[in-house]
Amino acid sequence: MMPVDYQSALHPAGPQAASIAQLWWFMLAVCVVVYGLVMATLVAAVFRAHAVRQAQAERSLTRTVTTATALTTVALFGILVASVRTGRAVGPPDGPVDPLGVEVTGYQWWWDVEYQSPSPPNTVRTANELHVPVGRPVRILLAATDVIHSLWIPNLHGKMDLIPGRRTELWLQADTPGVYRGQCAEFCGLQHAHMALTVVVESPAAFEQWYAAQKQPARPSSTTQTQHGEQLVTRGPCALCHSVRGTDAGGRPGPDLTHLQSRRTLAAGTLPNARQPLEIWITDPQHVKPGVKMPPVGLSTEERAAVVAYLETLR
Amino acid sequence: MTTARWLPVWLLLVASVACERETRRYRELPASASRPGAIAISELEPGGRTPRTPVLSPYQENAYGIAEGKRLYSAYNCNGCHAQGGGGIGPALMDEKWLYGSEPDQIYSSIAQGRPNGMPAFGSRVPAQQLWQLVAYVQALSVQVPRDAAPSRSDDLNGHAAEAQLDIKVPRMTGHR
Amino acid sequence: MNDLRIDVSHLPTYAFGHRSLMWWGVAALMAIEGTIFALLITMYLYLKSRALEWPPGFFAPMLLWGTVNTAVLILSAVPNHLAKRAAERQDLRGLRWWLGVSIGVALVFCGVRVLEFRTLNVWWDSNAYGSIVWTLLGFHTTHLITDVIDSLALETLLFTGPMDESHFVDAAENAIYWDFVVIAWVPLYALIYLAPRLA
Amino acid sequence: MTPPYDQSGDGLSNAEIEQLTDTWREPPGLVGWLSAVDHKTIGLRFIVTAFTFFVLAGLLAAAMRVQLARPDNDVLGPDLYNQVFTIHGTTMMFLFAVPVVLGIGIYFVPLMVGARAIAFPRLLAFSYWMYLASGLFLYTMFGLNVGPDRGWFSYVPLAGPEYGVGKRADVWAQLVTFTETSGLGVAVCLVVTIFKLRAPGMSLNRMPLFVWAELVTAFMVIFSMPSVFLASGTLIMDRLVGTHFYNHAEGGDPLLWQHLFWFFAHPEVYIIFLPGNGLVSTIVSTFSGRPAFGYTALVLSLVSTGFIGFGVWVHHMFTTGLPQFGVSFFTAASLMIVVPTGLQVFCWVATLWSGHVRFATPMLYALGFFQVFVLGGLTGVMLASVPLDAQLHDTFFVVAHFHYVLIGGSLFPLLGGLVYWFPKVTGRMLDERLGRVVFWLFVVGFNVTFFPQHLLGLMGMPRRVYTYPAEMRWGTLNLLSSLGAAIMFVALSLYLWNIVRALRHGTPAPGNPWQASTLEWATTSPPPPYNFAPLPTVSNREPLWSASWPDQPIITGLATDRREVLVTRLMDADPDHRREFPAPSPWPFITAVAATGLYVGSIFTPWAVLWGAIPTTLGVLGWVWPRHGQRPSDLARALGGAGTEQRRS
Repeated sequence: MMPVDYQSALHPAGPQAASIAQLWWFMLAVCVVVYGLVMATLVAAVFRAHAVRQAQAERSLTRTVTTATALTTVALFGILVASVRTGRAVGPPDGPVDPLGVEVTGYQWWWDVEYQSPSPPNTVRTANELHVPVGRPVRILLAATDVIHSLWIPNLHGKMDLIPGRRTELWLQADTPGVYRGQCAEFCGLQHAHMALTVVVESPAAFEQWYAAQKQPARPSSTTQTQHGEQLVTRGPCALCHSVRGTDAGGRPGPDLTHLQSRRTLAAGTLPNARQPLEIWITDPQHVKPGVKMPPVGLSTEERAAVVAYLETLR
Repeated sequence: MTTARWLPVWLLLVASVACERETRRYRELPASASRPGAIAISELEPGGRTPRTPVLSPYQENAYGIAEGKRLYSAYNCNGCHAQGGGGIGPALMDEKWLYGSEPDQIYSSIAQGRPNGMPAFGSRVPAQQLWQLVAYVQALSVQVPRDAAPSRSDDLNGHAAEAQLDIKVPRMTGHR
Repeated sequence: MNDLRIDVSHLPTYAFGHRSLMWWGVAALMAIEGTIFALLITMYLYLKSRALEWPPGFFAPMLLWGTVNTAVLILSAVPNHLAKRAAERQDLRGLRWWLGVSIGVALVFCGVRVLEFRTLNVWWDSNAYGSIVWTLLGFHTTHLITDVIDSLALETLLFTGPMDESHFVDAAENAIYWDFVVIAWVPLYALIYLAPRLA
Repeated sequence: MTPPYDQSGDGLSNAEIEQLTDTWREPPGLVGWLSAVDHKTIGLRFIVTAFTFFVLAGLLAAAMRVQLARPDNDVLGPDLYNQVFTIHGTTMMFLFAVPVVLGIGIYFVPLMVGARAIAFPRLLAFSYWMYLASGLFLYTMFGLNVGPDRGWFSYVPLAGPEYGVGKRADVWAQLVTFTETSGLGVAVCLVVTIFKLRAPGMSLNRMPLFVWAELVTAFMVIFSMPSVFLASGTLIMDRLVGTHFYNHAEGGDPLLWQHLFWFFAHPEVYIIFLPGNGLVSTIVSTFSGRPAFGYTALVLSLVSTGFIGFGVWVHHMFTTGLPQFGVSFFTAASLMIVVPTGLQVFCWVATLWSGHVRFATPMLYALGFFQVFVLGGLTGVMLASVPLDAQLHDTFFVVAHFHYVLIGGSLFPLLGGLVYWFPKVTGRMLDERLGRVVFWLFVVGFNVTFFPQHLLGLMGMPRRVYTYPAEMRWGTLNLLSSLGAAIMFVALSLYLWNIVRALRHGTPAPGNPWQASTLEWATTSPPPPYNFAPLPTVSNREPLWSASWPDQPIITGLATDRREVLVTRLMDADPDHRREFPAPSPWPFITAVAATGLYVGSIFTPWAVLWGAIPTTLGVLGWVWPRHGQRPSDLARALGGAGTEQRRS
């Protein structure tokens, strides 16, 4: 089970999120003080026994108001400086770094995650789950092919939009190992609410292990049931949209299923990844996630059992 | 006052039409969207013609269904052979010529059962609901659907006008490099 | 109970220029339309700045008719100005005549405008460039037609009545609006016909 | 203080008064009702219609709060929820907030500047009918399941031809075109009225602050609405005739939409709350029994807000990856606009400080304004910062922020203003005790609803989600927020009940119940069709408070047998000339019907624009064509007869 506040801007797990949180606390302090002062003066002004107005009083009032305005301007300038400095701090690093390059593409309503690698066979493709090693800068290239989405992992950084026809990027780094949650923050249609991704921050060793496993194609299935399931998946309806590396299934419109079992959730964070949810999901996706692009494919009971059995071998 | 008396009737009419046009029909597999039974691939039958019973295309008046069909048309790579309806390896879908019939159920079986000379059978891979959505889109390509349910242009490189405008043929100008 | 009175019965019942309500109404209208023109121009430049080649995949519009039309439009300022003067002199005959001439010139312009659309070398649904030039030209044409209709109505009124002095004010404002349509065209011409050649 | 000119019209004979009434009265019957042009009639229609839409949008909000009250709720499905939140936002922004502030201006600006009528009354009538048509159009379509579902911002490509399936996005776009037509028309009427119809002696630097606020607002309408007009127009073209403004593959750009939209939609925020600021100035000054402190400072703040308001739109686009340097500029501008707003707040506090405060209901709403609006302003400062906005943008924090700004900055003053001016409009007083109860319920309900949403945003809850998983632990705060919404609901129902009851048996209002200083209280309540029997003149900013008021000169010599108004000069408002105003006419209504046909038709076919233009043009011609029997003029006589009959009886 995931920890409390695994999707919160106030519990930073990396330098970027940390400096933004710092800025937040600073601004909160300033604003609380200002608000307190204004409200106190207001209450005093309303309830004070009023004096007879004379020119003298007006002049002193003018002085007070002018001072207050001047102070406001100064405070705002301070906020501007703090904001710009934070902006620099959370931007792309100036010095030379060896970042981990990830390309995240938003679809209605899931995330395609591709780890770039100088040698093409090392490229790893997964979905709705992002693994990051502790302490290494990550350069996320963002793209969208249908509508505008926005990648937001509050514990690591602010959000950045994915815009069709444009390339955007997001630099982040994670220092605290753990499992965090990100979510689409730009309204993108029917299932905008169910477009989340899991972010796993782990030690470099653990990351390398995971990466190596992800590179592998799917294992051929052994039992008759799983073989039946493989037939259905790779020759049947599933393969038009999903790909399972190492088989004939090469569909692109849907998430890559090669290592489905290595992920924590199904349907972009809609369901936990386990047998029963998986069965429910395959049986009637439109009930679980109304409007999702995955159709009910009308499998018989034993067909479904076979498919689930096969999918469970994809670890 | 007669108009006033007819108003509710008229409104109901519009309502029914509008609802059919706009409903996002993702939850249900429409009753009529089952696979039609054995469908003659050719009109030639022993013992002369029997009048064919028309099968309704469940999505042909539903904007959402047609749009889904449009998405699948490229997702399932139909445009690989038929292009954007203009045809290529496969026959054009925008013109009036139909090799295997233009009735919804005929289009359905063309996709489901495949056709000689290269059209594969998708029946075993594409669920009925999506097949019907594809049928609706193919009908849209040949302007057989209501204009206010037809999809408009796509957000991609397209030489062709939006499906909704297919019947306003604008002459291309001699200015292309 | 107060007995101080300011008697205004001696004041005139109409006034020209910025003294009249109509002038301010037209000014506000021109502010609105002007903003739309400015935004359209900005859109054009924005799209241009995002394109690798401009015009993308098409020849620039042919200069001939656009240039002819610009000349016609600038010429039309003359009868229009005379009409305005006649209106301010409250010279009905003169106003009838010069307004008629202005309408004639405007109609010529609209005729040539049809040819202009033909010389754009692109359709609105070809690409973003086509969309913006058609919109620019179309929006300006809309203003032309509106003002022509306005002038025609006014001209009819001048012959049939019923009218009073305030209609001279309307005529003057109508002339001012035509000047606006003329002035608005100059940057549009530069944008539609010259910008693609500079790029 | 009773109105110095009572109905007998000191300076006008009873016969003249009767003639005035007869001249300016709205014609009877249905046709007369459709022909109305009196700014009080139209203004009231604007206000009543706007609050009707406010109630509808409020019910939609309630539906949303029910859906979000607990995790994984399924009262509303995603399809319906998206329509509901879109129509809630669209209604509140386009059909309530803007029309209502303009409507209040339509009703009170001519009264506050001491004018007989509003400029271009038929344009005003047309604007109202367009506005009404737009609202009916939206809700009819919603009833037909064609309600817009792409958000009130209608971002492309989601609302574009490919992903905006069906006609829902077109409905939104045409609704916008409708309401902008209406808003622009009203803005023109207000500007010209304020510039040219002020009472003699009311130079610009003597105008009431509310009038200044409406003036700046009208100008912002004139320069911002063309932008969204263009945006919705190009969106319709993209969807209907296949243009490519927003198609990245053919050289268009989705961000172009965002620029056009926010270049309008940010100024719209100021359009919505500047009149609110004007109301606060009025109420604070009246109930402190002294002129608003720092008149010049307040006016300059309004004007500079108006200008800076056009330079901050990009802070809605901080997460789109625009160049760092550019966005810093917009951060600076967004922070700079806090200065004039802050200055205004300080001036109001100074007014209260040096005045003698009376706690009538309107004053309570003004104080509520401070509590809410200042907080919203401060969260606005936070959102102006690019990095912080990257965390808060499109979360419930922003939802909380702009409800604090808009409800605080506009609705609180409006609710106060309605109580304040209710006696002027109806001649009856609202129940003060119930009014106070309602206020406290409302202010508590509001804070309980929206304050928790700040925290939800920080806890990572994005906007526009139709539900959320239980494990996110957002349930409690959402439930709290929904409870607050229930309290607000009760409060507003009681507010309406108070009005309904007062209309029947409210105590008759004295001439100037709040001892206010502005001209609208110098005539009877409700005001006669001609506003003021003899037109007033002024010689200072607080006419009704000045000792010299009783022997302030009055205007005579304006015709009483026809709709003649006094046009004054721009700066010093010296009498310039007399202008005859158009009589009531059904043509604006007819034109609006034709234009409605054009707009609605153009959702389905581009040809509707052409065929709709013809009847619309005819309508306009019928509207502007002079009728026989206007004032006989030497010219007309010279022309031999045309128009020499006396005005029809």
